[in-house]
Amino acid sequence: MLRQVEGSQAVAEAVALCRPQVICAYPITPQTHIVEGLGEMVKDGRLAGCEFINVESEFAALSVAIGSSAAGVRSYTATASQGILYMAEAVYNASGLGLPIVMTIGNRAIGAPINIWNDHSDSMALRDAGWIQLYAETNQEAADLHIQAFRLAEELSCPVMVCVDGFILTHAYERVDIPSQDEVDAYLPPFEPVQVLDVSDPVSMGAMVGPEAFFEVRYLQHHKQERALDRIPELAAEFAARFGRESGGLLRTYRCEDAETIVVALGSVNGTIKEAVDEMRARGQRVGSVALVSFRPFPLAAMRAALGGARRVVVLEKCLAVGIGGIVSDGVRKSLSGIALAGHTVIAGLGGRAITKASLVSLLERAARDELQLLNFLDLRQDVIERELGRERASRRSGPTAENILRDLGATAAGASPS
Amino acid sequence: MSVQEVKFYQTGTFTVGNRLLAENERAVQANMRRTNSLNSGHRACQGCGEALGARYAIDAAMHATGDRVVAVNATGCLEVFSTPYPETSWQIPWIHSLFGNAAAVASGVAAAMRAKGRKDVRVIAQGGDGGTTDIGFGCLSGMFERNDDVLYICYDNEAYMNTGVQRSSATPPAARTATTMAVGDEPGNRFGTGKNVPLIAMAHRIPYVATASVANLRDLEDKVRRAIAIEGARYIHIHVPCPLGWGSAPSDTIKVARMAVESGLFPVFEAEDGVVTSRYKLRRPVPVEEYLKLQRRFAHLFGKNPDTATLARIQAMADQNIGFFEL
Amino acid sequence: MRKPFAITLDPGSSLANHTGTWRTERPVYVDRLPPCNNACPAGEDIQGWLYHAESGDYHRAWRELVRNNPMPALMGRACYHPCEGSCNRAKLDSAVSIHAVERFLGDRAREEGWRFEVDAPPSGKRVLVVGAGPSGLSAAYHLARMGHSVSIFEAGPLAGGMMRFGIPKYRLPRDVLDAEIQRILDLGIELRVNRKVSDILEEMRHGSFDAAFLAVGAHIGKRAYIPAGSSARILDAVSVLRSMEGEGPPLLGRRVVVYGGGNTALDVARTAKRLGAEEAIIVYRRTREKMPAHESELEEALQEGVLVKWLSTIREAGEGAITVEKMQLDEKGFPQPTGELEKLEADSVVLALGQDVDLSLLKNVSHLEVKDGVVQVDANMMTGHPGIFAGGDMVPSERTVTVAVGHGKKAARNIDAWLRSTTYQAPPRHELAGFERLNTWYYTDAPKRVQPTLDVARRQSTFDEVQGGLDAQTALFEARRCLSCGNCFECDNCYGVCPDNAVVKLGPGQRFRIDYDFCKGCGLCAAECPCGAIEMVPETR
Amino acid sequence: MFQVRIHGRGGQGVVTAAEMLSVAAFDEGRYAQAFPSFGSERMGAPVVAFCRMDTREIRLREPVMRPDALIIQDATLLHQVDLFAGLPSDGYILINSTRSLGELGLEDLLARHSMERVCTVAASELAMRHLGRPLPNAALLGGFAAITGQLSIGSVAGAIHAKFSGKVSEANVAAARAAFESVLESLARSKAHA
Repeated sequence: MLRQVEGSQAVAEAVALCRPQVICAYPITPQTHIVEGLGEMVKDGRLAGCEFINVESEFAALSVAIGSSAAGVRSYTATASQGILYMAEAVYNASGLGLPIVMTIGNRAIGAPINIWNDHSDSMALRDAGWIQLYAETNQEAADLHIQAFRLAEELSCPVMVCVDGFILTHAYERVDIPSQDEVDAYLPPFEPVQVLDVSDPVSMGAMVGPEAFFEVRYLQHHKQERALDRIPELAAEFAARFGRESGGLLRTYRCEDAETIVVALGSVNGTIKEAVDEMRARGQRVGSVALVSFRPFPLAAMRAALGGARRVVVLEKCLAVGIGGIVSDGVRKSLSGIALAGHTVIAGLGGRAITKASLVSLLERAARDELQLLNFLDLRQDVIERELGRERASRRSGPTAENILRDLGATAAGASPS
Repeated sequence: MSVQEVKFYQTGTFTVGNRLLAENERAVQANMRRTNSLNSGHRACQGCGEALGARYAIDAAMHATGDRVVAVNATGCLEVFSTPYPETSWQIPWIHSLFGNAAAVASGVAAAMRAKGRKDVRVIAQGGDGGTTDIGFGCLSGMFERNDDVLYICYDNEAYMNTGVQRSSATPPAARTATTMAVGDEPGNRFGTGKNVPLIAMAHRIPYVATASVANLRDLEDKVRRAIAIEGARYIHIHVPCPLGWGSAPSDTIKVARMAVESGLFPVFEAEDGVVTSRYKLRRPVPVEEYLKLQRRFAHLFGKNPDTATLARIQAMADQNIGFFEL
Repeated sequence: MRKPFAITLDPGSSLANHTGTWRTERPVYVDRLPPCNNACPAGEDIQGWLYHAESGDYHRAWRELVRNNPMPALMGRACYHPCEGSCNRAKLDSAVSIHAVERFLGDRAREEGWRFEVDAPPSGKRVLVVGAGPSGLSAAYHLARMGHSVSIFEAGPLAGGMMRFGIPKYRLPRDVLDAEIQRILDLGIELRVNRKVSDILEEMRHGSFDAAFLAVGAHIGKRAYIPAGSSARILDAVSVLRSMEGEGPPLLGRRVVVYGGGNTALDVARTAKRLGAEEAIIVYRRTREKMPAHESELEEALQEGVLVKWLSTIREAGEGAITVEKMQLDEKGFPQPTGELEKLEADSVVLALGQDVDLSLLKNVSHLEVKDGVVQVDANMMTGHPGIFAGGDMVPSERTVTVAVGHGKKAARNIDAWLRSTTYQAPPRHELAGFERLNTWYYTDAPKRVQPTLDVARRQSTFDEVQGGLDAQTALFEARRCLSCGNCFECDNCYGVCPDNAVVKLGPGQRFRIDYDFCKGCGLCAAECPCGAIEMVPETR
Repeated sequence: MFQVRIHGRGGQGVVTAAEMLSVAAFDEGRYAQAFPSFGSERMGAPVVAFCRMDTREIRLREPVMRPDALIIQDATLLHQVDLFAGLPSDGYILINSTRSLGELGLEDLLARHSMERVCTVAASELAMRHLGRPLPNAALLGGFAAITGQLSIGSVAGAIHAKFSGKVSEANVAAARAAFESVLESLARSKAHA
């Protein structure tokens, strides 16, 4: 049913429709509204037969989910930012044990300096932990991806992260079609665990594995994600057939046919990118974009097919791999090995810095004029950088960078102006 | 202590079994068909107190529940020596996740059992002192505070043995470990204020807290039997000597544990809803030296000119226990 | 369940890992010799029969007991129980009151009418036993159970020997004695009383006996020269005690002096008291410490008012009085006269200076060696003359009922072997189970239960038994005080304390087995075995 | 596409106002997108929320920088924050105040602004009267419907009903209708002046 709801609420209702039996909650902005919503549904009985557990840390949150999943029930939790780093050890453990937990990430920057706004540093930090990572472009997709995620996770016995841009999606009210329970039940069968802690058929899970087998165990995790490359499009297709809309899949192209320049990006920024693409097209520029949904597994072949014909690729990333630059770019480049085309990385939107259509258009203009470097920073305030570097050159005790800059901007740590 | 009052049976209830006792009065460990939850072939050291304590506890739990027990194990010696691929020694559904999250994983299993309507299946979390009093402490406290339906058993061998005997918050003062060497002007572990996790557990007002020792099987089994039947968060802290880490003879494991109890250094008691309800009265009290000198980790206190000052401080700790718990 | 590779494993699969290879020492179950058994002159397996008494199976305990000693009721009264002197429990609290339990079993046997069985088919051999004292009866009993036909020739009017004519009623009631003897005779043993053997060879030839066991008691009181007036009344202890049986009590007067320091002296003095003597004074030339009589006997005597003059000898005996000389011990501990004299009123003097055996029956027996008034025998109790064995008071050894019973058993085994023309091989003796072998933590604290004793007034006037028996409850309790030194009593400790489940429990009465596939040799089982029945022996690989 | 920016202080229901605007638009069959100026602001701190309305799907995710309308819930912000940034000269301005623009000292600032699109309304007072609490946001939405004509007062009432329930809902709707009327009146008045 079509409704105008907050993104977090849409995700919460979608998760509830998946009939989870254990939900672990630990508050961290901007994920909190999701578990708050679920908590309410458990309490008022809309989500029956589900245990909602308020834990004492993110580490405990995922650990509880590990226990409940191993005991054979559908398990869910959500986190963000520092939270996913705090549970990092358990993130690897869940995938190592092959437990099909679904976890929402309300994408947010990582401190210091502490920053509650959106970027992708958090989920990117755990990108190689053996979880499947899906990035939502809209709240509709955020909701739909959770339904697909449980199906995918349980088929492969592999945990899945659904990454939803903090605030931009989680706190945005927009139109979302929330499916009915029957529709979801028809798409998502009851959880049939591969392994379970069962007193009538005891096993030991989580053995210590030495050099003689560890390598193979790791490889098999990789093999699961290879299989996911096939299943993700199939599940998306089946979803489209049942629910009548496109959601998920490995990636989505926009006006890429005959495009000379193609922008690749994850998550909600693809909306603004499409606006920019349309404007460029209106100006007669052959520009297109690719929204990468499945970052892990990384769809090398699909990406190659989407970009193969272009002259240049601009990868827009909401995470700065300090010391190298882009992370998504590496995968894109790998997908294009052997194909000679210009590749540019653009780091944008860190710590909630707005990515505006205007900035994107001028970026694409410069791209068209081949003015982009290998690594570029969108709307980075060079003047501020220069002043701080000057300070540092001037005196050893130049003071805390973040506070210095805020002083320059004449803003207070709390106040955030819209533009 | 609810050990049956000793009728005169030659050995009463001190021995594991006693042919003169009625079948139902005998220890689970005396049973010919006991479950051996921790099976032969495990890789624990010779005379391992933890291997002993774990089998005692889990066998008792299996006996009390008709084998409906699931265990969650923290990283540590017990986990490593019991489940090295390709073999496991466990006879029950068992899972190892991480070092510091056993209590939380157990909360998850318990929640799952509740969701499945299987409250008959009892959930046990177990770990060493490191995984319990240090790195797992947060999850433990959370599990207590929520009063989750989990029995947490800590096998306390007073240091990180798995990694080569490093100091933990359960390591006693003056004890030599790899990170508190017996050198300098305060050899061994420094005297801190102590971290009495059983008392901390009691401060959570959980329904059941107990300490036990491998030197007192009946008492241990009895406590597990009682604890497993109670709903909510429960904690049993079992003292398990480690021949390797303590530098005691493998054959002395039980003797050492006994001396710890009889010296008053390891008080054995029971508490319900935060209040001590029973304690083991010392049967043959001994000075702490009797206990300490069995262990090379305290060797620097003895020798030609014994460190009488330190010995006195340790004796004072024992005396304080004896006074506080009315041992 | 489709299990993920390597991280998920099947239960209990570690059985594939044989940790026995870690072992450098292996535990081995042993049976050690309990000190009580070691100390018993009759060679009783005390721990063995207590084991059954512990579980309340008194019949089994009694049967176990009488494999070595046919007269528990009697032994439990008359024996000075050296077993208790060496009992390990004494180091914990106090020795197990073995004699009391033994007596309880003996009395229970009488009440229940338990009987002996013959263990072997008739051998067709005939054995003559001379003397129906403790060693004679013991030998006859064992020989009969071994299938031989046995005849006992007893010089006296009744069987029992010194048990009847040496030990007073108040220590050994006659109904008990008669019952124990009768049970033995019921095995089909022929007893002839008032049948003094004067020529053993003649007797054997005449009765066509294949072997003989000589067990004549020491009934002849030793005399010492004491200058005495014609009117002085001087008797010897043996005849005094014998005259208590049947022919009428002796006339001892109001003041009786007994000369000597052995148990017999005490028996006479205590008997005198019971016969109405106002004073019964023992004159002994040395000190209390040096006195050969048993402390317990002395204690009871003193309780009953018997007096003792230490360090004194009788110089002469006259009408109604004697003269004693004070002695003092020299550095070697021998008493030396001091010349210091003292007069004592005495209506009679009874000499209790030891006894001799009448060896007249041995005249014209060849290859026989007699020394210090006793017959020399070899390690098999056989005299120099083939087929003729001897024991009890007749051979060199301490003269107690228990020793005599032991002789009887030993002789019987050797006679049996000799008759079957083999030699008896005693089983190898186990290593002693000393106190240091025990882990006493496991034993419940339990002070011994004391037997009731008759109040002094009645002890001075009657011949009622002084020591009462234990009731079933206290007997059971006392039996359970046994530490089972050196012998597994199935406490399950080894089974329970093995960290590797490497001890296999074989079931009630079957004890345990070590599973060397998994035993790592930690030694916990041995350390925690209460009774020291496990030994750690080095692996020789 | 019609873009709205709402200025207020933490606790005044700024975000809720944006949400209700989007719901109202949604009820009229349009696409709408409402979102806060993502921050960790506390009670009393200046806050901003946005709402976009369009007949086609809204893909743009940037903050509203060129608003078609401004709703200022708290006049005390006027000289503290640059409220009018990006507002075109024909943009709508609705200010919660009992005072006139002149009294608010905005005449110079808005000299070149088309004044028929600027209006003040005593939303807090209306809220006090109907709701008993000075929560101006619902009332302002009524004023917004009046001044912009982007939404019918009916769908604004519907959005308020969707958000609140019972008495609170009714009171807010009443305040919104009152504000709607008062804005229409003052607009008529200013026409008359011109």
